[in-house]
Amino acid sequence: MIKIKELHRRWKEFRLAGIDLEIADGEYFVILGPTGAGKTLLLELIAGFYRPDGGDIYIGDKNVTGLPPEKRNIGFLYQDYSLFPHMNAAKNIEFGMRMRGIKDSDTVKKIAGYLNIGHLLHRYSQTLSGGEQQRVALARVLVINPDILLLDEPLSALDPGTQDSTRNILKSIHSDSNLTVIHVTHDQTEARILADRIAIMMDGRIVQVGTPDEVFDRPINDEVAHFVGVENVLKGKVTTSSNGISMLDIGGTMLEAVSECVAGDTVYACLRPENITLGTTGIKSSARNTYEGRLVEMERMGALVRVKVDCGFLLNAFVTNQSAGELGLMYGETVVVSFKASAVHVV
Amino acid sequence: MIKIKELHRRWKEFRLAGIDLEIADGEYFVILGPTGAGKTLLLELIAGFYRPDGGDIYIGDKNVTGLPPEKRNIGFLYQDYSLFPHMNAAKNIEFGMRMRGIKDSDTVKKIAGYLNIGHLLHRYSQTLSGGEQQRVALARVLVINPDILLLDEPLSALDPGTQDSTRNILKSIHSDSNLTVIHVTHDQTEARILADRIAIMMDGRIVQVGTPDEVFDRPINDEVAHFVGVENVLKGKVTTSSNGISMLDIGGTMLEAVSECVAGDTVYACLRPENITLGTTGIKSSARNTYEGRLVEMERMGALVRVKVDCGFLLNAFVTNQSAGELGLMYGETVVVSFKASAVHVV
Amino acid sequence: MGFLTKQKSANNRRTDPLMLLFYILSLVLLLFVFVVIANMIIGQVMTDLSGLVDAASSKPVLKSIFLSLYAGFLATMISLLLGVPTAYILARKNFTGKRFVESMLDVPVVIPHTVAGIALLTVFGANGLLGAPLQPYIQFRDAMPGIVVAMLFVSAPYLTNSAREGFKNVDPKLENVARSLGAPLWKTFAIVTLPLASRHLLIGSIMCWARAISEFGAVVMIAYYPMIGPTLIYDRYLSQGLSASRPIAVLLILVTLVIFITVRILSAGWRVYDKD
Amino acid sequence: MGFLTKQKSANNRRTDPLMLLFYILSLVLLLFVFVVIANMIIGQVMTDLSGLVDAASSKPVLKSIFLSLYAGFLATMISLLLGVPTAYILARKNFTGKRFVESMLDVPVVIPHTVAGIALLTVFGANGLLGAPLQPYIQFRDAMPGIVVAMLFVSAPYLTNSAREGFKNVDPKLENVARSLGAPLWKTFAIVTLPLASRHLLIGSIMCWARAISEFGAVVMIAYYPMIGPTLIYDRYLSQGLSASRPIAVLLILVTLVIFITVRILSAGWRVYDKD
Repeated sequence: MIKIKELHRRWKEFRLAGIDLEIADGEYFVILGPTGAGKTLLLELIAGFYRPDGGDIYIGDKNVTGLPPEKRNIGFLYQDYSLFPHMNAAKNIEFGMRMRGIKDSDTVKKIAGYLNIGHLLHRYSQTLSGGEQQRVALARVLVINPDILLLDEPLSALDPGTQDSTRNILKSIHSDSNLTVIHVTHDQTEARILADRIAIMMDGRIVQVGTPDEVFDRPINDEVAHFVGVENVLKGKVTTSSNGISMLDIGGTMLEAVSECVAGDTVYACLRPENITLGTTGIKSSARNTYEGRLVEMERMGALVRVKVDCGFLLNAFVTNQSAGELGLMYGETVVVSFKASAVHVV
Repeated sequence: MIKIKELHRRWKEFRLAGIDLEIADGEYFVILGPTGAGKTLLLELIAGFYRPDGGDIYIGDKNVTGLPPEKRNIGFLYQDYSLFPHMNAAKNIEFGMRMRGIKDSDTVKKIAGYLNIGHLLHRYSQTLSGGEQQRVALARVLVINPDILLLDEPLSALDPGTQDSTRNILKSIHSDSNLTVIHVTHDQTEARILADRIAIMMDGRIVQVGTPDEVFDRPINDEVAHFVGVENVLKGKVTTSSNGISMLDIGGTMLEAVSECVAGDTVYACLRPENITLGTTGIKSSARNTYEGRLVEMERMGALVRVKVDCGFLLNAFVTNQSAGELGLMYGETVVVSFKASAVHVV
Repeated sequence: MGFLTKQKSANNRRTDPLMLLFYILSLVLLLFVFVVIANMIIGQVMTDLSGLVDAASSKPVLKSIFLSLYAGFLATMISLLLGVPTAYILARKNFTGKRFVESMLDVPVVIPHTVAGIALLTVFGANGLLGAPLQPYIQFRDAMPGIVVAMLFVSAPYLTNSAREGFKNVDPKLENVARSLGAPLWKTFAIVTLPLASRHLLIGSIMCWARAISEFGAVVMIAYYPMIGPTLIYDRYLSQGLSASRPIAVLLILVTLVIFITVRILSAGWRVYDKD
Repeated sequence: MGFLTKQKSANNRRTDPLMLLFYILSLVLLLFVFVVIANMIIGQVMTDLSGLVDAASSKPVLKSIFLSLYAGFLATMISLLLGVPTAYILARKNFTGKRFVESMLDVPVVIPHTVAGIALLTVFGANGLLGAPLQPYIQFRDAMPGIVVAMLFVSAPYLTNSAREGFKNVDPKLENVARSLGAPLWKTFAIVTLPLASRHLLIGSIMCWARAISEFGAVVMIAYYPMIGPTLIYDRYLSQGLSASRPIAVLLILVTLVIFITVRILSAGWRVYDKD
């Protein structure tokens, strides 16, 4: 267990003001917040790269506040991967073992195989793509068997395709090893998909801590509500997939998406609220996904109305004021929502 | 008239290979091409900042190839505005007149009023926003009454809102002054909206020259077709606008959009093909725009089919293969297209 | 738990032994420089203030210091005249042999000072390549022109390098825009380029001046007389010993430090027009 | 219309008069430096090759050049020992008075050379602050330690500045990662930081060495004997004239140029690990 008590620190323009957190063993804990909230600084304090101005950090029962980073057994992954540019991938991965006086090329090979970088071991970071560097950096960190893995915006420097695959790697590392992971990001979708629990951090403070559902569906105040936004992220299982069209089972409801995923996978379907059409009767159109649901929330936002529809799962949608009037949308009514398979982004 | 004959030039990684162009007086001519095509280099050669390795440039009947830039009377606007940082806005604007030995603060005031920067005249560029810098740079160029205005990606460094207003400024400058404008960009929408004629430039060569309709609807080869893409850009007139909802008249057909524009304006409605729903019968839903049209083109693209529907205006839409099959979409059939007012971006 | 306890627990980490060693070694370096300079100045002021006052009112001393400053000033002016165009060309143009030209211009920085003196004598001495034909018109040996030429040789690279840096920081697009607005090249250079590079030019000039004033080896070989400050210090030291030359050294170093501190303040404060 | 005509019409634009003036002025500067150096070397080789050969086989000459190189080497080693830790602290830490420390460390660059000599004598002379107590153990006046101390004083800033630049180019995140992987600070410094800054360290060392070898004023005041190269040149010039000292100068400049060209090649080629 990691316990952080009343942590204070000023550094350049950033300021951490009394951070309190408890993170359970084996938990995937995401710290979500906008740029400039001080998330990376918090991570670096946990790793011991800086000393706090005040407060304590416990790992297990031990107060590590005074320990140098090399005695904390924490794996740290920076956003830019920070591979040693004067060593090839193999030397980078071996670095931690070398520091412990261990010579074990089998472990390197095993972990390189696990992360699918066996063919890159002789290459230098300048010749590797972002995703490849990321995997080498992960191998370098995993080889030391850290108690805790700290991830600083691990996906934000990657292109969308690599983001998806790296997210899956992080998930499987966590489930395979039962590591405690603290993952810092500004991306809500990332947080929702990966986190066991999420802490919302704003302006140097922890504002809310909870499960993804708690944080996204019951934000503690306006600021958090505004920040976590209204993106629809639905968890589901792929039942069939062919010709680039997949059927997803979202809690018993079937959803069709344009995607190359594999039957049996657990995936997330992302859907922008402006791509959801509301109606009052079922219709036949090229919108492949049509559901009946109950309108559980309506909120005016300028010329638009945000409506929340419960159709087995919760969906946020935008409609114009006129539409809302003409369709006679009302709280508690039954409505028909529809969206095109090509509007669903599967991750 | 500007005539460019067999222009050659190598410079760093760029290479212009035999450029031939003719641009009529008072024409708004857009050079559209991907990054690295050599568009800016061509513009700089026309302005005389570099000498061509071979070829000639005529302005009117005069061969200006050997003239230094200060004798060409050409206005040049760089992407980053390039205001003189050691002069305030007024001094920047006066620069051209000062070089001609003219002292005329009335003209400065008039042009500053025209571009709505009268209140910024004492400020230095570091304290101005991108849009403000852009307008000061425009004033600086217009004050010298250039024969030709060269614009190097004038909108790409601006945020979307400022882009829209600056585009309108460019349009009105052109129509008010009947200047010849050569505008370089990689943005198709920008090109379509502003251009009298478009030249497609790729890899140091001019590939196609024509009106926007010619270039976008009849691209000369696959490469151009791929580059100009399938974005829907519709020209129309605003008939009514209230509560953030506008009605647009697109060649006789009415279209509803979420937009703050003013009745009477001529605008462009942009619409992504994946946000258009196809059906076979009319439906009542929150999709405010529903039209009957004839299917004039179908093309398979992987899991999707791109269809072109003529419903008074041409629309590109994406549907899945399954949809196309289930709906029985066929060339020449009558279909119903619909899209939400919030999916229309008006510029 | 009070705030104090927390402060304590956060700071119970000791300074790393390597950093401690580093602090000690860097303190040695700092003290070496500081003690050498401070000891001379303070020693003079404490033990022999009257010597300093005498030196400051002695005509030969003032004359030699003035000569140092004046000859250095002339060398700096010539450096500006020749170095600014050179710097502009190096900042804007690419040509074959550019690296050779840059290297050649930097050679005086690393050349041993008396070697520079010999080399200058071979060219500007009475029998030298230029000295001989110019003999009827201008005298370099033991004369002001010799001092200026020696100073120019060793100090010009400082100005050229700083000016080149300054011109490189001026975006050529600004010059292009000025041209298209109707400014010929010389007006563009005078109204746009020079003002924007002015900080680097000023700092380069002051560095050039300081370097010119500091030179001894090259100057003493081509012109022992008239004596510049560093030569007078050497001469007094040989003829009358340390206590006679130290006051002059203190005076000269105070002048130098004023120049140096000016550079530091300029280079720290005046960053408005820098690209980054 | 053929290609040739086109080429012509494209190039009918004349070079701007200002650029022409600039080309001429920069040519003057380049020729000044080039002629001074080339004239000495070529003149020696052409008119008095035997003198050069004699000098190259004369024991006192070789001894003095060797002493220059050796004392310069020792000064560079001490600069490394003291300058590398200083540079690392200046690159990584912020503290009040940092600007004063940086300025103080740079003072030797601008100080007149004989002033530095006087200042060093005040501290390391027989009656000096350190010279007096150390008298029984180590002699600075007219001895090797004096030469090394003088060279160290004027050359250490070159190494410190270059090393600081090098350490600044090493991303501290790499050091953080190495620490979290289990490397204590000293191993991190040795395995990550030093190798990545090695190009700057090497260039700084060579610049430091070249500057140490070039010094005359400060060295001659604290130690006329044993004679380093620049002092021997001066001595021969005073006692036997230009033609006796020039061969030594040519030998010394050749040594210096080799060092200098090495720096140029290193600084151009070896950019692999640089941040930008």
